[in-house]
Amino acid sequence: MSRATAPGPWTRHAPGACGSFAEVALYVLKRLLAAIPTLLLVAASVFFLMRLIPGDPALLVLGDAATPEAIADLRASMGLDRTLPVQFALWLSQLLGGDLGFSITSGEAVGPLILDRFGVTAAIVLAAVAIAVLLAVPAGMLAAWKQGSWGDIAAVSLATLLLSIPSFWLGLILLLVFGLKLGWVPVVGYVTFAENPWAALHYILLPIATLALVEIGVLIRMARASTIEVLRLDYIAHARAKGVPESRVLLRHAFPNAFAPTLTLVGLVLGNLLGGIAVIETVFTLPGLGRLLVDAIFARDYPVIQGVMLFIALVYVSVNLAVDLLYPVFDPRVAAE
Amino acid sequence: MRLRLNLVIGGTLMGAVLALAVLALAWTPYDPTRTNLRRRLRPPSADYWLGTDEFGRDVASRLMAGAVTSLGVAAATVLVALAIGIAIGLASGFLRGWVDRVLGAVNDTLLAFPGILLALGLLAVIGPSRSGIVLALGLAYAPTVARVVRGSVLSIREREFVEASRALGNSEAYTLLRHVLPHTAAPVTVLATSLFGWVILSESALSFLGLGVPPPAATWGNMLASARPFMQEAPLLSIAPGALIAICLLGANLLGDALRDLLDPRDGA
Amino acid sequence: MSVLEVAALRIAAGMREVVRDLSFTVAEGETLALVGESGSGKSATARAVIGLLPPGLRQSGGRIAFAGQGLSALSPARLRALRGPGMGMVFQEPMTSLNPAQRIGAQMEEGLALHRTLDARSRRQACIAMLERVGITDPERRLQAFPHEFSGGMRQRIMLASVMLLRPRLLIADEPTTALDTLTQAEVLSLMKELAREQGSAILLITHDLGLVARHADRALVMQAGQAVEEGAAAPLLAAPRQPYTQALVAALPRRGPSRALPQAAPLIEARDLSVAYPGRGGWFRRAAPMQAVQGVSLSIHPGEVVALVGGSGSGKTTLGRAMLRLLPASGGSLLFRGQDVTASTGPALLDFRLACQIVFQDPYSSLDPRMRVRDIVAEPLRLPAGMPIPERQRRAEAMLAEVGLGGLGDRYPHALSGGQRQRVAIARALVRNPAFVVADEAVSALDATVRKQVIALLRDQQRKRGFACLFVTHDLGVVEEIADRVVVMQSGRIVEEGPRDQVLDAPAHDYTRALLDASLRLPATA
Amino acid sequence: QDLLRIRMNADIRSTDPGVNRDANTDGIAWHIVEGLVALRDDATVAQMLAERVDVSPDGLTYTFPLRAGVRFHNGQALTSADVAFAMQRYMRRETNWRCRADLDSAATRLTAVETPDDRTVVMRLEKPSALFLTILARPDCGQAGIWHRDSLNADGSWRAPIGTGPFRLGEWRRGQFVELTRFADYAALPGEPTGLAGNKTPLVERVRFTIIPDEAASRAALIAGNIDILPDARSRDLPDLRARPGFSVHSAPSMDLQTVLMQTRDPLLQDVRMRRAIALALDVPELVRAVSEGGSRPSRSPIPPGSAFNTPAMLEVPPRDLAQARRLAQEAGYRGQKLRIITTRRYEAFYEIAVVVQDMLKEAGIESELEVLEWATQLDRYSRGDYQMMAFGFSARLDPSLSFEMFTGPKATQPRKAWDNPAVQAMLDQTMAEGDPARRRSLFEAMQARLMEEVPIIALYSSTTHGVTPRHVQGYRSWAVDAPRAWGVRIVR
Ligand SMILES: Nc1ncnc2c1ncn2[C@@H]1O[C@H](COP(=O)(O)OP(=O)(O)OP(=O)(O)O)[C@@H](O)[C@H]1O
Ligand SMILES: Nc1ncnc2c1ncn2[C@@H]1O[C@H](COP(=O)(O)OP(=O)(O)OP(=O)(O)O)[C@@H](O)[C@H]1O
Ligand SMILES: [Mg+2]
Ligand SMILES: [Mg+2]
Repeated sequence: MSRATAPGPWTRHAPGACGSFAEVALYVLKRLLAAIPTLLLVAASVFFLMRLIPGDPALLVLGDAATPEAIADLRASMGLDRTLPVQFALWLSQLLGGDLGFSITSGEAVGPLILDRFGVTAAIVLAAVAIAVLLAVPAGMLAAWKQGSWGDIAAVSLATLLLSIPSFWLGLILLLVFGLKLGWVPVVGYVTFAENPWAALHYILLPIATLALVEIGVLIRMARASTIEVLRLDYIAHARAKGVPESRVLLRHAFPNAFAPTLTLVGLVLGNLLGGIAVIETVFTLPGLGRLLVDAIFARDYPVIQGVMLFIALVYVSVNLAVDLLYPVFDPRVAAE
Repeated sequence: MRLRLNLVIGGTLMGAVLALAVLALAWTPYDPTRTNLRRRLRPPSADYWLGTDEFGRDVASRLMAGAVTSLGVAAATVLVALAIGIAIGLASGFLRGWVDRVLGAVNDTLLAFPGILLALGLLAVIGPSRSGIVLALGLAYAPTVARVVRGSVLSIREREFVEASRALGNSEAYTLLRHVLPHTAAPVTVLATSLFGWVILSESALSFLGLGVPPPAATWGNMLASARPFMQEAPLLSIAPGALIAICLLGANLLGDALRDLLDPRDGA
Repeated sequence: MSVLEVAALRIAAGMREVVRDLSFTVAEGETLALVGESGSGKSATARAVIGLLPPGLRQSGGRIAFAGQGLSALSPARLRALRGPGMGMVFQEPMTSLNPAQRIGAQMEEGLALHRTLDARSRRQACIAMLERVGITDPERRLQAFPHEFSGGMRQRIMLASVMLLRPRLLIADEPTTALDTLTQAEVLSLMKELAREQGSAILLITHDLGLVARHADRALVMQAGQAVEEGAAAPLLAAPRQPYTQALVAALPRRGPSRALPQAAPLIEARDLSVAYPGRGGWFRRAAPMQAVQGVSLSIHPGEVVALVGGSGSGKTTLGRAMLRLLPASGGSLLFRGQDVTASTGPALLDFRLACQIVFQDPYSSLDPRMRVRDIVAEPLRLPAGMPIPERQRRAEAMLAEVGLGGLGDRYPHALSGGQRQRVAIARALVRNPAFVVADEAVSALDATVRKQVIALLRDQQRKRGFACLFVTHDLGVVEEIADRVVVMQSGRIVEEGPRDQVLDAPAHDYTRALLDASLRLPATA
Repeated sequence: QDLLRIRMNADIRSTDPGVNRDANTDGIAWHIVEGLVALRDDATVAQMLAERVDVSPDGLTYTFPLRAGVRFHNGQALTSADVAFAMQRYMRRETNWRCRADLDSAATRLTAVETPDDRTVVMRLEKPSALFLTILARPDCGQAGIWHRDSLNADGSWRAPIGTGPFRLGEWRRGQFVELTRFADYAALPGEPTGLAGNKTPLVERVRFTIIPDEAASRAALIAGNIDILPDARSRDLPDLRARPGFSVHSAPSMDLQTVLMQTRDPLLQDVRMRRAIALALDVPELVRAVSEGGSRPSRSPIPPGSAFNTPAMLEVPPRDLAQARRLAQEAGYRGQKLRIITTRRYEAFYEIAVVVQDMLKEAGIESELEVLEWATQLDRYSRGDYQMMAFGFSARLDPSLSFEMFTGPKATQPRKAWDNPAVQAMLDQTMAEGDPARRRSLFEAMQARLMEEVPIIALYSSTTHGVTPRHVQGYRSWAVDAPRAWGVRIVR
């Protein structure tokens, strides 16, 4: 469910890569403080939105045989018998103490639960995006450089095609072919890297491939478009007029400038993937954050939903912050603003 | 050359899907929701061109009906997203100041939400229905539209004809509607085309998680979702709607590219 | 011996030829100016010479030889070896011709590393020396800076430094200064000439500015629609042009008009101690100090008077002009219109003021809504005050269009008009409501010399006919000569000199005015 | 090598038996802890930790002599004090034991748990109850499992189960698996395994319940050799799995009940003729065949066919009669209004039932549309009685009284109950106190007759559990409850 597109975030002004450490630290602090209203808004809207939704966690736990007394007992033990504002205030005050509360279905502490599940998701998303960037950016730049050639047309067509395949469908087909027909990778399960890196790799290979393929489509096009844009500019002609060889023109002059806008997109893609990963985790039955969220929603596990949402929002903010901090490395002009 | 190829291929793909939908409004080989439990999961045959699904419904008919639903939902969603997004984008781009800041915060909040949660929440509150999906996805995509519109408003408002309009004594509202709004048309058209594809994708992803347009109405997304258990014994059941989604997306993407090129001021003027 | 020989050059854009049968030579140490209107094929020629035609253009015939060596016969590698030390090129746009992501030190050294066998230290030394030479202070530290940390003029000088570092035998300069303001323009060009003389480089100078040609070129070649029309030593060619096209170009140079005696009257519009500040960038912890663009300016303009507002770039001319129309809020002082204080008026009072005032902008393209027909653009001001029926508005618009020489073009969209025509539309729009006061912000600066001449004439005629007062913002003293009654000179947000035109131009009192006058390029013949 | 991998469709909620639970949680719990009594395959009650059960003639006193030689996983011997300790915790309100209310209700009230000596437990009731032992044995009550007091933390909160069962808790990795290890000192009963009773000797070193939510992925995992037992294959996968060499399918009737509920307070459906019309419009055998892929038999009674209380009359299926259905609907004032049938995709059977019902109603001229809800929402609507029609399934009730009780009751206080009829309610109360099976049976038959007359719900069938194992797994059997049993199973390569 890619929502990534055109222009960068709402505002963008970061201290330079050349800014002093104190400046950068202050800036990071400022940005994080500035994110607080957003996070609060997220927290509040999640809290109240979820409670608008019909469905009762106590009922879900007790199932079809629930008696009214049993439901009331369970609700009381879940802390759901108090009024909404009181519940919200309680949750917020807990939150300020760094406590995300406990899952009302499993009783686990939400904080560690999220971190635990995030490991899987982060591994997949980061690997997929890294692979996609490593493959797509050079491909897109070469395509732009040879604009109009057969190679370019092939790259763009491939990218557009990849972009047009639903990721979950691709995932299923990969699973069918490589898991079932060929038996190269296990079909279900997950082992953490800490346990057995080699086995872990096998489990997350297909999800990574699926995500990477789709993102490659997005990134090739973006890298190509921004490279074409850059190649039109005078400083490229200037470099050539100095007798700079083409390889150097591409690497030293076109790449950093063309990569800057792509970087923004990478940030957005990362953020979006975190939100949309649930589908992939469902296909590959991975115990990740997306799956945790969807399951928690289905189970009306309010503390978990709230925690995950807040966490995702925080990651989203941080990723964009990281992109902003990295941006001046490729485009020092940004630092000036 | 590339431009025309994009236009031709994209147009053909979208046209074909659209034609399928229009045809489905008038005629399908069978009633797409008619179950026949004695004919479940039949392979393709002369009677059932693409076979039958787990309820013995004709897959070809359902694909056609699905085109109507999927395209209809996508079109309505795009309209909702555009309406909301353009309003927000115009307001925050043109008025700037605190309006921009507040809308920016709300927008960021929405963007920080995984679309699924937003969709689920709204769907559960409104009740699962086509209009629910449309509203939910429309809201989910509105921030993206708002961002694009705001960006183009910001650049347009710096153009001198906007100032000229002010200098004529025209009111802000008039200037906004008469001189700024029309100029967001190009980027918004391009965006709308891509959006169309994304919505089809998202609707199918939501259906896949069991949150989409409620069955038994056929959408490609929920067909794909219900076909998934039969991936092995009836692969066509999943391949066909998946392929249609891909075709539709490809068409939308190519058309979007063509439009982008067409509307690019560098080549246009 | 000639450094560059171009024979029967043809350049095609698709099926269309944009350069036809062009031949010329540039001798060792000589400066050849390539002159001509926009689109006449000057840049295309320059790019062809250095072998970097943009996609879409290709050389379809002719021969280009550098130092006797035909370029088409060279391998890409040999050609590359030639670029830099053989031919250097300075581009028009200082803002985009340096790589924004690279420190300027690295960019300057790049050429040296490629073409000379010097160690890193001596390369650095060379760069520092060169930067110093082009007048960048503290060069050692500045090598570490990125291009965006420099002003346009500095960038153009750095650009020049990095090209001249390789001591090219031929320097190609494609409108190297059009993007700069008058003072900077003069500085950069003189520097370029000087460096070329020191190093014995020949120059192929491309420009549409005859003033430049007169001052800097040895020979000139006049181009029109891709073809050479006239060629010869610069001074005689401009003094006595033979071809009608060249004659028209020369005739388009501004000449001083007669001075007028205006009847005494109460000021139409008056700024008293007016200040304008742009708010500083907001932050969470501190807010940057506001930028004072106009500081305590007092200026009154009388009915029917044309006041020229001149000054260097960033001196606050535009800001003052807009503030006088209340398009920008004043941060101090007051604004009086027909004796009424309109500094903070709103509603009907503001509307009345707006109805009486108009503005013509610099950029004829961006000041017209590209999605409206020309007739509608001109009719739009007649919406207010409400009441005029639409057919009447259309009729008036047509009449106005006819008056500015655009009769019958009402159905077109702006993009289907030439730059000069567009500016006429903008003028028609400004005048259709018969304003009492018009601000023209660089209204002709973006136009070609010949077209500029016509538009100035139109403005002057309309002014004489309708009698509106006009604040004419410009950095071009030539225009001032033609049209102004009075001149106001601004520097860093303040008025530094003010007086009748002839007095200010002939006997400037302020240093800044003198510098401006020196830098403005006028043909020797008319000076 | 000696690891048995079993599919589980979702993580467990806790390891606290009968407290924070669901079906999966119960299924893990019964490997670790045991109660005084346990269910047999046929849902009758057998002894487990108790040597036997002595009931006083007035039905108020139950005496349980404990079996000798039973040890907890920590090596401690089982004593009556342990039983009393666990029972007291169960009966405390804060514990939130699933079945506390059942043992503190009008029908069954436990008044005392006594330990006259180390090896004897005595329990006293307020009045005789036909349900008491069943409640103690119910899997969803955690079988009132007995654990050692070290299962609790110092503050009384639950830590981890130290039971007497054939397996001890190994590692529980949330979201991934629960692993159990063999309890070497397990004191097995002689004989054959049956239900949760009988000989429960563990034969593998480790059992891993792997969490695979997705059905298709589970089947794939089985085929790919990633799991050894698929306890709950979908019926539609069976033809394919049967056709594969090297796999065996173990089917067993289950005791749940798939139904269509009707809201008797709905303006249209309050007319019994309308409800009858709907029932007559359905071709139940065809519907059941389609939905269960031929795996289950239709049953119009809430008492499952496997139960001793199910009589031939209850299995009788009235034939479909479209003409009669139309006529009754007409009489009831049906004029083409659209009925809304609530269903969910969480449970495929609910969804399929709804789709088929809609289709069959259409043939009788009764229009309807599906309202496909997320499960939490459907459950909410169910418990509020906020529906017109609903495809719904009841989990297994192991006593026939409870099978009727699950949908019978006053709507005023329990809106979820479908059947609100004081006369029926009185009969139901009678069955709960009645000890004599024959008298109970005749009461149930009478209730069944009224059910068919008043049609507040349309009972359709009890489903069938299909376990699938590859050949190297031996000794596995499915049973009336979906969750699998790992004792008695061995791996032979
Ligand atoms: N990349 C291109 N593709 C096609 N046509 C081009 C291209 N670049 C320039 N042209 C056309 O070639 C002609 C000559 O352009 P050129 O840039 O050489 O003019 P110029 O004399 O430098 O004008 P200016 O003073 O505006 O820079 C113009 O008609 C222009 O439209
Ligand atoms: N929107 C703005 N925000 C902040 N500062 C501004 C803004 N516009 C102009 N300035 C600053 O105000 C000063 C005056 O600008 P102004 O545009 O009036 O100069 P100008 O004399 O018209 O220059 P030019 O000849 O380049 O048009 C400059 O230093 C400029 O950088
Ligand atoms: Mg040019
Ligand atoms: Mg200006």
